[in-house]
Amino acid sequence: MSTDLVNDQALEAEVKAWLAEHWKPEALVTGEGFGRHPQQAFMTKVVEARWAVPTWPKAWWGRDLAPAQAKIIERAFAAVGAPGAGQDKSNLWANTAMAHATPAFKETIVPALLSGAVGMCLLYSEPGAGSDLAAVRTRADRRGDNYIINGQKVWTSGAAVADYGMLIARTDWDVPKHKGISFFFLPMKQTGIEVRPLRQVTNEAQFNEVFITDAIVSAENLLGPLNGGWGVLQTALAYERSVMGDAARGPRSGKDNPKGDGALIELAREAGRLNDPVIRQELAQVTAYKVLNRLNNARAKADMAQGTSSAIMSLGKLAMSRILHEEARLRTKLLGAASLLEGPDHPRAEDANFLSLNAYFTSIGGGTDQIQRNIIGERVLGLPKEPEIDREMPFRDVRSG
Amino acid sequence: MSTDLVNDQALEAEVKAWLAEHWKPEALVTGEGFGRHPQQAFMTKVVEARWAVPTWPKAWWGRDLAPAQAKIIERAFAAVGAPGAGQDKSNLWANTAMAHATPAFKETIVPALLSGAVGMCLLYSEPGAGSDLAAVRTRADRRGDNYIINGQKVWTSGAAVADYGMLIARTDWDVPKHKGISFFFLPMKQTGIEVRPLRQVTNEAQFNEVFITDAIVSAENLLGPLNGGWGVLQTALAYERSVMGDAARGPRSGKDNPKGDGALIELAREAGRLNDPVIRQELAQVTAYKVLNRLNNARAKADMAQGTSSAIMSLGKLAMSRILHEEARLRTKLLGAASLLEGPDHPRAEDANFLSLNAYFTSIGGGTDQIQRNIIGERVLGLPKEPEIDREMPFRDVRSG
Amino acid sequence: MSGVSSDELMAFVESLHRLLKDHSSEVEVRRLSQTPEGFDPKTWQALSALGVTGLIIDQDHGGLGAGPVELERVMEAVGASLLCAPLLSSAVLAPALLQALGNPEAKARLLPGLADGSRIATVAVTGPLGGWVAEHVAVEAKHSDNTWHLNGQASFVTHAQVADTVLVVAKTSAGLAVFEIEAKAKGVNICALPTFDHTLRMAEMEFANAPARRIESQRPVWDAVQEALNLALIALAGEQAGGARHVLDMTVDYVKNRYQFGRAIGSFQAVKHMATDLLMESESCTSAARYAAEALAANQADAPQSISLAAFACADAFCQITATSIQMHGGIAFTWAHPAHLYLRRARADAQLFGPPDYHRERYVQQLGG
Amino acid sequence: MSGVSSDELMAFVESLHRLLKDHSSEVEVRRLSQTPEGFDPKTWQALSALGVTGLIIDQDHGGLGAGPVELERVMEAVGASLLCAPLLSSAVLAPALLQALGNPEAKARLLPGLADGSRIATVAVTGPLGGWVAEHVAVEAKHSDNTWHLNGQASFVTHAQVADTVLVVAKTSAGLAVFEIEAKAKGVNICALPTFDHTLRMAEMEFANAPARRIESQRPVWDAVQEALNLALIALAGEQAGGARHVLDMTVDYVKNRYQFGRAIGSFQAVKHMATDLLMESESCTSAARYAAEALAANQADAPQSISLAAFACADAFCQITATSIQMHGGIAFTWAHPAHLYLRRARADAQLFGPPDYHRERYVQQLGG
Repeated sequence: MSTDLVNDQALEAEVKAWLAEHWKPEALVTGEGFGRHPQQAFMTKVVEARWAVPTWPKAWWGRDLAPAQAKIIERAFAAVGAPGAGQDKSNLWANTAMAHATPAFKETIVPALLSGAVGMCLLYSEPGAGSDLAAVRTRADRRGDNYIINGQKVWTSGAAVADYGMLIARTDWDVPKHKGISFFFLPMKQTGIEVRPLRQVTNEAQFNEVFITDAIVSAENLLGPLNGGWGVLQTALAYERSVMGDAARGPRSGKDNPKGDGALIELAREAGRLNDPVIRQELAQVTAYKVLNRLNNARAKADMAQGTSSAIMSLGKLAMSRILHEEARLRTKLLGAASLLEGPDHPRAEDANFLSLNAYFTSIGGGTDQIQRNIIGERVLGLPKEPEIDREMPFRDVRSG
Repeated sequence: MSTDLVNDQALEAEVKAWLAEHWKPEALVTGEGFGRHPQQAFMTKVVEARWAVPTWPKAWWGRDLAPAQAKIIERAFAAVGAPGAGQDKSNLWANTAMAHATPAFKETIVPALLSGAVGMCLLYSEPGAGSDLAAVRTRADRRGDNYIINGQKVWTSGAAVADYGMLIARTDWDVPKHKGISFFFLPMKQTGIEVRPLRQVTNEAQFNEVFITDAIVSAENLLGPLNGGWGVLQTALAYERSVMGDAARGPRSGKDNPKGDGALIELAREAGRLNDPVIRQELAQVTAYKVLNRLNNARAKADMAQGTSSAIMSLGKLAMSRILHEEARLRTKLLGAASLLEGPDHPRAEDANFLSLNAYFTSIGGGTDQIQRNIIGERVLGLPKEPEIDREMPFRDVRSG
Repeated sequence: MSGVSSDELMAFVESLHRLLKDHSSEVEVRRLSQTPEGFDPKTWQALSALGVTGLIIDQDHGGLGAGPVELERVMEAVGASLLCAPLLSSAVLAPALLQALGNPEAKARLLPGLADGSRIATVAVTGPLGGWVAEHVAVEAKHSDNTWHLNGQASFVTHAQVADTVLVVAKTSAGLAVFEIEAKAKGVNICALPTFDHTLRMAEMEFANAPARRIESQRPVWDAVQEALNLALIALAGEQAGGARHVLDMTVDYVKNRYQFGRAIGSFQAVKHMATDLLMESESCTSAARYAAEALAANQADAPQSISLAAFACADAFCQITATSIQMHGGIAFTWAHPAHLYLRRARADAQLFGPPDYHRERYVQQLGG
Repeated sequence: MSGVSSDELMAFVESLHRLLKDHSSEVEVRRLSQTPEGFDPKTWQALSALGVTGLIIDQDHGGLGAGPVELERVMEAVGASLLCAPLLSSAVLAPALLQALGNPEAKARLLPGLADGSRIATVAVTGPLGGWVAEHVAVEAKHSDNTWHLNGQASFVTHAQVADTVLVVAKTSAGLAVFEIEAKAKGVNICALPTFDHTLRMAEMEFANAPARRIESQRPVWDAVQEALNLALIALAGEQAGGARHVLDMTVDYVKNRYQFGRAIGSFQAVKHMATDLLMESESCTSAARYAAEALAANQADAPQSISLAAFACADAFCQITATSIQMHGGIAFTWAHPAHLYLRRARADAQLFGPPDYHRERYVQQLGG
């Protein structure tokens, strides 16, 4: 029996014993916390016991474990439904801080992030910087030991409850756009920060606009080098992409929807349209889009498990955009005149109409389909980039709006 | 009664009398002549009688007539089926020469072109200059009173029978690409010009490759200023677009095809597929594409008749591309397994398969659909151009291939 | 206005555009979207004063006596401005049906009020199944004691909740007939339906032994209903063409002025080519709507198929243009505050109002002999 | 090769790729396209030596005993190289049918020759109507004087003109049965059909009282035919996936190296986005083909719908990719000399060979419970 195996077994025993002692399954509360965790007391114990980020160094709440060993811990937590493990892979905020914050700031912020003690939000997009994030015009001006922040951010979820926002702001206007951006952990609970809910096309408000007027952030909260924020953002975005699944929501009417590959067929049966040969062709096609995306993702995961990188992974968001728009179109067609309606008394119509609008969450949000096609074409197929006319010019000369 | 009206009536009487004397209807021969006309003797009389280009100046085979008066002549010719009138609108070659040739060259070439005495071809495209015509690398080097031409042209119809080719060639390599091109009437019947038929994807050869090695053209045959060929080309292309309808061919099997808006429906009936609701939806949609394009064109013509320019006109080629590809797809679907076949014993399959390939004649030839969308977006909708990285650099530094 | 010159028509449409600019701004559309009535009586009066409510009503009854060509152009303006008003119901469907039935007494009694806007009417045809076919009529009329009484249900009735008078297509033992009933009559229950297009008003009607007046017809009733529906389809096609063009213009304007990566986004091929494809759809939509109107006006043999073609081509074009417009605007059009979704909602409603595109495609094939 | 490791499979496919590089170059494909036989006997021998002709034939009869997973991967290589050979007929359809019928005598007599490539066989199912359904079978078998005789017509028979043996599905008074007949037997007339895909050979067969040997089946004959067709559909899906990927790679390579306007055309969004969309189709095609093979190999409950899904998804993907490839190449691909159209022809043929995509979509809905 190898030493490794002995160690693994000891580790498994240790984590199981710890969980048996500390985890009360009935305590589980779920809910979107934007970084803040409902089981903070338990989470703090997880961090102190070094289960949260076992692949990190021992000096920083970790155990220097290999990923395969970390898996043992994650599996043990998953087996009893306990939260808090595997944050070395999943915690966007803590990973970003760990990688780029100053040692002093790390000491305070990282355990708070790992234990879910602070709420977080992302202050990236601006009205004038959507597809082109590097065009941010929110400014950070040095004053003594602080930076003074002014500007406007948008599409911020969780802003109202956040303690910190991960902010990109411009600190040098006389260099090309990518080279004058810095990355901050901005304290949100201060005057100078106004959060306004942003009403969406679906008549909901999951996002906010954030108006920032002379807000203050300590220079200690700067992540990475001054004017090196673009690089920090790239690693943060990479974490985000690897962590966040597709966030698109399904039907919202509350009425049960059929599940599985036959779901659309059941909806057609319910609508009395299943015998229509035209509908049947479309049922096959839209179902195929969904199944093919699942098969592609499974193949991508198998490739990655074998260590080969997969070109397919990046297609998922684009595929999902087509699935959502096409499913909405087909659901509308199944309903016919009934799709004119909405509201709780007309749940199928409510769902079809909601999905028709909410599909844009995926086809626009997080990079439009068009930007996504650029990225895939360039990074996966190796096609050359377009000429970028603003890449080398001082940002203050770049036309934007 | 106005003087104008009196003059019009006199004109009408004159042209009718002339035709009665000179035109023998039984002499009509048709056929694609690439500039050369089968009724050359009659055409010569038309030119001498100044019926060919009545809106041109009296000094140049014309009568200085207004377009409305020219119409009288065209109508009279059309009424008896005589060729040769209206060339001030329709003769690409003669109009180009008239606008840009030296007076001396005009004296000889224009009457030859008007009377159909010479065959013509277009030497524009090159293997390395397709969408990007301004990237031509065929060179014209001055030697004494001549230019020496070297290079390769492609997609040239009529090259084998042509007496002259309208050629664009590079005369200055050290200026930006649009500014170093000159336009020539190149004599085709000389050593140094080799014409090879180009076999198309449809297994036909309507085009040629033209290999030019030390061919000679007199400096007298230069049209427009030296290095001003791009401008000459633009007027020639504008004539070409206004004259040439859509050149896409219909089915080639020789078997009769149903006509009219119900044509596809008849094909479906013949194939035994008319009762299939899926087919019926597609019959409606493809027929709609055809009818809508006709309605658009009619509206464009009505707009232009009222003197307002029409945005719609330029959509025709793009619309035709969709029509051809979609009709080919639908015809294939109507046939099912029978579409596996080809040849004279399987005319419907021959047609469906031919149309599937020949649709690219329209979606690629004369500017791809993609280039066409650029042009419409920029010229009709007024959208800004892309940055053109090679617009201002010396042509010899431009990467091509 | 019958036999108007195209200059006169242009001047009329120009006046309407000015009226709509004042009375149907985006702010006003959003305000009316939240009211139960969904229209402004003052605007309705202004439309009447201009002649829009009486546009297709003959001059003997106080209207302008215009035809499909004029109606289509007027509706282009209506579609562009997202006007909230019961025009389709009270200025198209109801007077068209009355004129098609050809009953002089009913015309004399009802048309003047429709023309001057003092009476709002609509037509109830389909039942809960929602198809614009005779088989979906779900109201029955019985004759007893010298009176007709209606029982059953009509659904997807446009603007019924604001109508004074409803023309109800109902089954009798001798086939279909049209009945006139006041919205407030006893035995009539009108229940507003919540619509995804907030600029549209629509209701379900229940009839419980409701006394109604029969309007005798000079011709088969379903033929008359078809004639009214044909005019409504042309009006709808005009609305779609006008809306589509407006959204295209708004979108092209945006992509010319929105800069990302240092360039107007309209300079990127992905955006530029989407715009070009939308131009094709918009122009085709306009051509289809106008041609259908011309063909009907001239009583051409191809009028029926031209109306079906317009019905599906314009519905699809308006939907595609409004949907792609949101994508081309990006995040800004995902907000409630941006008008793009208002047009998408209208487009989705228009595509269903008198039968979905697939239904009209099927009809088109039949009309072409298939 | 049953139960092969994935490393062994990769090595086998790698050997096949090398073989095809030598034996199925573009020049060779074009040469064979013009011959009546449409394949090269030497290449056929090389394929046999490698084990490809006996791939799915059990080891007792001289084959490798491989399953759907291996077949699919092999066909990816075949599709990429446009191999001209009667593989689908003689290495898939015929042995699959023989194995599905389960007649030991017939297997022992025929399979070794198929495995070593000395005998070429095919299967005749459909008649002139061309559908792969029992109702389209148009050959009748009659028993008299201790012999079966065939009469009627089979059409769209792949590679019949180069086959030694044809397995004919025919109607008898007691239902369908399979008959073995030599191509040169009396009463058999084989007439080559001119195919749009010049790499494909196909013929029409006429039977005029042709004596044939009946192959008794251990199970319902149409079930056995379905089983053979399922394997053929997986083989075809593999061919489509391999062809699609090859054309995508070829196209991406071209647009990286073709310069217009001073830029590689692949840097233009119009071209780049087309390439991205094709990548999506190509990856989906591969996933569908491989999953169908895995599901069948593991006898999963979802194997039937997975095969139908692969049938239409791969057909559409290969057609779309080859069609868009021509557009992306521009003028050069409009020439006979460029290989793009060779793949388009193969894609259009593959999309029809065992039923068009619409047919498989309809089956898919049925299999999902609709």
